[in-house]
Amino acid sequence: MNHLASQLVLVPVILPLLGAGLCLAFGRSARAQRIISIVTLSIVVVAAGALLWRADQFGPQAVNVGGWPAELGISLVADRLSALLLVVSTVVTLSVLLYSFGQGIVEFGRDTPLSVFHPTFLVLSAGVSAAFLSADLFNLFVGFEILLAASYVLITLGGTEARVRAGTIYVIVSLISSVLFLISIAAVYAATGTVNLAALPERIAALPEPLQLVLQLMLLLTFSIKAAVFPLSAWLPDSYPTAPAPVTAVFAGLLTKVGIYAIIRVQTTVFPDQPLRTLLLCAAILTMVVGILGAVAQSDIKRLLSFTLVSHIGYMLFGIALATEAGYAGAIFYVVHHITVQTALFLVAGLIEYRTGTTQLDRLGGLARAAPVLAVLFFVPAMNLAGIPPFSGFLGKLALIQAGTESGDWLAYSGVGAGLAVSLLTLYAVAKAWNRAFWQPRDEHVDDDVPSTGALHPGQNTVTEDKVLRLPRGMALPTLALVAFSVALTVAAGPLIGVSQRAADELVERTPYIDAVLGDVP
Amino acid sequence: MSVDLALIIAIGVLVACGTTLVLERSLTRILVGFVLLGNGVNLFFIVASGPPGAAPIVGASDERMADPLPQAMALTAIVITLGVTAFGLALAYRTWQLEGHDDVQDDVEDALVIRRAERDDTSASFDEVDESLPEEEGADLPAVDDEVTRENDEDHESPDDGDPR
Amino acid sequence: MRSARRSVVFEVVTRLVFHAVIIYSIYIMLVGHYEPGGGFAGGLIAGLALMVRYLVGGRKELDAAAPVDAGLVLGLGLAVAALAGLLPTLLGGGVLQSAIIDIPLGPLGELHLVTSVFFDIGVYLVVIGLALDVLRSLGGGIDQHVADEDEAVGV
Amino acid sequence: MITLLTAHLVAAAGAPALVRLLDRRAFLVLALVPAACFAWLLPQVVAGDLVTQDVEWVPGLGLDISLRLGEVSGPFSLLVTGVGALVLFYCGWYFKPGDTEIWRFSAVFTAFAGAMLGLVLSDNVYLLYVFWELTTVLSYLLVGHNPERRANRRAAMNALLVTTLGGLAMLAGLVILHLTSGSPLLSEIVANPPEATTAVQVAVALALVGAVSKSALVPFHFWLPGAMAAPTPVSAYLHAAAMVKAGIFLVAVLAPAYADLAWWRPVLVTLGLVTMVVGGLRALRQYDVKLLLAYGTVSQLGFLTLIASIGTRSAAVAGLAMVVAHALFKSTLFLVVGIIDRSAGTRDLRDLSGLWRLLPWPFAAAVVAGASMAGIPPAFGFVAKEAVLASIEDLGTDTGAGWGVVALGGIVVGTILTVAYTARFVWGAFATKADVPPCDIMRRSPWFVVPPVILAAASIVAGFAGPWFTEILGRAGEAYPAGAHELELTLWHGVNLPLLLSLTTIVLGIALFVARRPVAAVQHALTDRLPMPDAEQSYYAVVRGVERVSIELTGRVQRGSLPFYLGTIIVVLALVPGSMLVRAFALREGELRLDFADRPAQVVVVALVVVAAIAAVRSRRRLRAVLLVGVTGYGTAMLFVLHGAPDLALTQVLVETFLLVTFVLVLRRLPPFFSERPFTADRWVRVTAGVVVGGVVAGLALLTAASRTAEPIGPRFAEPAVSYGGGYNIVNITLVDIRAWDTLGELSVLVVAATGVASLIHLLTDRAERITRVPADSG
Repeated sequence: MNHLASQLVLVPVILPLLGAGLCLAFGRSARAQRIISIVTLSIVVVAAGALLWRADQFGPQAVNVGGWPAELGISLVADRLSALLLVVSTVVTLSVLLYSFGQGIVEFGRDTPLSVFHPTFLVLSAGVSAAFLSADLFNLFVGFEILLAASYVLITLGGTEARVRAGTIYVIVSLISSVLFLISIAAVYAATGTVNLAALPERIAALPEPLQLVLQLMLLLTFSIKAAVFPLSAWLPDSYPTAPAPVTAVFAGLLTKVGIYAIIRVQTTVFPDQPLRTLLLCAAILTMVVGILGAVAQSDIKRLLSFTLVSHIGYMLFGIALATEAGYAGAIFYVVHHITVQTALFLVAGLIEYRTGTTQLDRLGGLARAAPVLAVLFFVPAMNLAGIPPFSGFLGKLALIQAGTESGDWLAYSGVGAGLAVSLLTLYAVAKAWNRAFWQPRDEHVDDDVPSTGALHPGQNTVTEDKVLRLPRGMALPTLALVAFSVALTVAAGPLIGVSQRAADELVERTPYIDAVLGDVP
Repeated sequence: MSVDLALIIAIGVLVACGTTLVLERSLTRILVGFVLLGNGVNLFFIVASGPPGAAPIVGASDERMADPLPQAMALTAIVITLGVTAFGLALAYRTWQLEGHDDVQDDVEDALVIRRAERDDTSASFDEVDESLPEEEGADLPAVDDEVTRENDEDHESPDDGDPR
Repeated sequence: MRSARRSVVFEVVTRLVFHAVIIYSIYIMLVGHYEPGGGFAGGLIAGLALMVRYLVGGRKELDAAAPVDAGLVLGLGLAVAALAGLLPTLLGGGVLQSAIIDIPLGPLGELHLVTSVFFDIGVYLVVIGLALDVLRSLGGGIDQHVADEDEAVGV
Repeated sequence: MITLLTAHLVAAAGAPALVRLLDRRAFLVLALVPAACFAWLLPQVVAGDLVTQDVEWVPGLGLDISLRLGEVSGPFSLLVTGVGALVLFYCGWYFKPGDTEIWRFSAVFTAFAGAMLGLVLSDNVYLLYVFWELTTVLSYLLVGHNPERRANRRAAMNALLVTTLGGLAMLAGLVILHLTSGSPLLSEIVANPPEATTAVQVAVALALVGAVSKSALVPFHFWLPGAMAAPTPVSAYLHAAAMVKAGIFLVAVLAPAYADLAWWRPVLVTLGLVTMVVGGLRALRQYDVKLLLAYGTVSQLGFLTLIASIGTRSAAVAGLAMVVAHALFKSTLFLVVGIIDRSAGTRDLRDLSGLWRLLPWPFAAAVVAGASMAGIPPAFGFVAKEAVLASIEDLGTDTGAGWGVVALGGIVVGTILTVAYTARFVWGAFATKADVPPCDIMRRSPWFVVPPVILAAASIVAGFAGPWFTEILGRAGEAYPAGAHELELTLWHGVNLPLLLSLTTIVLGIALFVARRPVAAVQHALTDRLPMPDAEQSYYAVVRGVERVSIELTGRVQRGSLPFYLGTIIVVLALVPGSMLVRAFALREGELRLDFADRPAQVVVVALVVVAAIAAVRSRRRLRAVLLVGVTGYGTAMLFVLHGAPDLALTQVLVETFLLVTFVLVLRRLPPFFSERPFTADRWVRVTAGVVVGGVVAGLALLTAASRTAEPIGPRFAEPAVSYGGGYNIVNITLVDIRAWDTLGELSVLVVAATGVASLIHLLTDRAERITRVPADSG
């Protein structure tokens, strides 16, 4: 039993891959695919939970793949940070899967080949987990590639004009970031002779200082593209919103966070001295501010949410940039919070689209009266996103503000100020959306010369009068579950902040992770 | 360790050409550029593997063997490039099928915001301030404004209470 | 590919050579542990063989060469590879751990079997699946689109 | 106490169901919750017990549920629950039967009451903020109760933004206070205030921004009158007992520790006075009696903040008394307005006439409450105002501050205005006006009138219960040093300065009301001549400015163009790691060891690759470009062979061939030439970018490869590859064994890419669409 428990680390990657293989092999039966996906992801959720428990109790869980000793082979390591993110990401993935079943009745049956969705979705989940568990730069690259390849397929699902157009931008930018990642890895290997995260710090430290900085900057640049850090963020709002709702939701929740994770991991493990604090802080502040101003400018709920996503990446980066224990803890908690709430919001946007046929604000209206359940489902996560207490968004913000204030230099204070201002602007942006979509009567005349996108695609998105009165339960329940999960993050915030802080401890201390990678695990 | 300048030149040229092509609009051109970039990166891995040596097959030769790890990594990268390029080609074909060309288009929603910026406009969801504010005594209020004043009350159940006088 | 452009001689030759190439590709896959080769190279050779069949004879020829669904090959390949990783774990080893088994074959000597060959088989299958899928889509699929258009224009 | 809050929460959650069951009578059940809380709190507040409760929540952030029923929070909590219960009761008759919106309203309103109670009971600074913001959000929903009207939506948004803005400033202040004092508990921060360093002063100032915005002081006063878009019971509660009192509560809590900061009194007294006068002047000009009261509240809030900020023992007690008085009379008046609205169908005082006869009980209640508001004995408002005047008279002797005279003068002016608008209210709402026909009214249930009558009666009873209040409210003063006089709340102090001032204000106020026409003319003329800075207009300008900035900025950075995005990446690459790379070369010690042309074959291949790559860039034919790229690929494979990588070379050749065929399969459908577009002016920009990136990458390769000091781990694979991996081809062993995990990932990439290709080509639905568009293309 103990042997199997030690192999738990593998489950979140290998099981979905097996499931994906089986799904493809049995592509003819939609029912079989559903059962495989649900069973697989449910087991993965349980495994991730167990992993978190073990990582918190006994320290980082490591496995040497194939029994090869650490530096030669590949180690998979789940410390508290990885395990925590695994738990959240798998829960979110499972909810989105269930939601997609609910939507499947409506959309996938008609528009998209169902046999593509399930295996790809499972591979995506495996890729995210693989990235969280990698203890090796090249392996991290492979994890990224898995999730990116799956995301290319998902974002162009159905192959409509808008999706192909948006997907192309996404694919090419991601390809370039992958090339940069490969270049960075080759450079790291050329200079140090290894790509193992635990072996790297020592070897990097032996290099001349400017070269260290070059390597660090290359890696940061790569991850920043994936995490959508300003000025490398503009691709995101163009590409995410057009995908099908569950796809957008899972992308928004997870993909950028993998980039954030990679930044945290590499910064803390490989480059423990923080020579780039100023640069990172500036990037964080700019990301927050530019992102949220973008959100204010939007007139479509999905795009608005995409911009808030960019903006709130800035929050996480702020915590990382502070490079203190409190900063990391805040960033980690914020990641957990944001994965949940951002996914939930996109699912709600999907519900709105399903209910009304559009997410264009100037075509929506009166939903508070017409669809009160939808109103509640939108309002709670929207306020959560805006950092309104007592929700987790507030707690994450509070943790970051405290961390920034403790740091006590003017740049950190500016970050705190920017964070507060962004919080207000987030509130403004979502309140505008609420005003328009939920409060304003739909027929209120809007005098506007600039056409909406709806007008650019005549015939598309036309709102039929209360086309469907009831929300499909299959979509609403998973959304509700996720919203409830985000609220549960508030209730359980004490232990959760505790885990985040212990995770941050582990990161700052560094030795537990490095020992786990290099140690002789049977 | 010593570095092979010929390889460095090859890397530089391949990456430069690849980048130039990737910045184009035509999707097939971008993919051609991507393949060039991929070749350049693979050569980088060869540079990273150090000086040339015998093939890393045990017992095949008595010479010092080349470093196998970068080779394995490059091999993985090559195969991944193959997969995504094939996908990219499918995307290019689909673009052509939909639009009659394979050029990457600009985002339409962004164009709307840019147009708003050019017109010094606000966002579409912004309500300009209008006159439906609580009015004050002292101004010579025509009866119409009087109604506007009452806009503020919450009594929505009786919309016909316009003019009780 | 219009039938008029097919070369019957070429078609026959490719059919004859095809099986030899497939066997060679399997050899390349198996020999990977000792010489240049392995699952990728083997799979790609087999894939190229399929490509030649398609180029020579179009969709029908491809279907004749590989009368299976690409998804099945891909899925099986991935599943085999994943199982090759998972099974050792259940047998008490590490994930993807390989064992070296020498099976005595009496007078023929002994078979030196490294279990990672199963993983290589997964690789081989996936690459073939990729080739099949690409040919069915970018090859046969586009042919179909062309045929549809001709039909539409003809009407 | 946590039970009280939970009870509110549960009631709020159950309210919709209750409404479904009982319709509007559900409010009567809901009213029991605050009523019960009131009943539980009353004896403890009277006895002066200090009750505290602590429940751990998020100890890692210092956020725990620490509740404290103390000297200041006691009276506040009684107001919140008492008025809350009566207002909920009133709701049971205010709404029309069968109103479909009250299920939401009932839940939000009950939650709002609970949040307000939580706010005044919080001892933890963050918990305070939690409830603070909860009241903000819930009031947003309440103000937007009838969101069909644009003005209502805007009012809700203004309330939300303005109070959240203040709240966020406050949060920053509270964080600093927590971190500098080491304790998140308000009681401990105030008992042992951290030394007034710049940081702490900034913190206090930030916290006050929160208070000022929440209590609608100038320059944030404009949100409050708009908030009367909410149903009248909400206004009654929000203006009288809740929300706006939060700011005053905060000022009262912080005053013992920080009233002696050099800027505290000047700033708060000035803001209070300005608000008091501005609110009073505006109130005098309203027709809508509800709006009149709303501006009256603004004025009163200025007054209350002023007195709460003084920070002497007598002022603290007088301030609390004034808060109580204000809660009683303001809630009465709003509830009366609701009755008028529901009975007569209008609130415009130009339409109301003769109601005093038709609505005798509301009239009586309004007169009593009005007397309290105007400071006319024997109402409690008079008692409280006398106490305030006395305490400010003492200010000079208590603290030596010179602000007493100014404050006193300002208050007198403000109070005159108060008397005038009170008179305007009572006259406007109830008097029989000669030129207005008497109203027809709809009879309402007698129960509807009960809450305002109870509250009005309380104003009178309290007026006679001065000594009792002195004792209860006096405890709050004990945190301050004793002043010149021991303050006593009573109807009769003997003839002294406060009494004389009171009489003066009453007389002048009535005079102002009587002369209302000329006064209005003067006011109007003045506002026309003197362009005053208008806070509301400035606020809209700011919001619009944010909108404009966001559009302009987004229009600049969000171009929607792929080359632009890739260009950004390249620029960052060149600027950040690129410049550092140059530095690294510059600082390098020792020589770069370069091998060049040691193997002629290599040079030839490299030359071939270079030529093919450049030709591929220049090619305008698709097929040629692809073939040339193939040449570079085969060339790369040769370089692999030369470098000792046969596996890599084999795979590269196979992959290159595979790709070539794939390209050709797609290209047969595309036009033979690339479109003209790329060959325009910005071509050289692209080439430059390419050269820069090529240079950076080549430089990186050169520098990193030349800088290696440690032994690479790759060569260590050889021995275990044979012994543990069971093979001789190390690269293959690496792929399927040592790094098989990577290979597994790679396989999934291939699988997914293949499915992706299939999914883009074999689409189920677009067949028809495709066929229809073809003739258009070919024609």
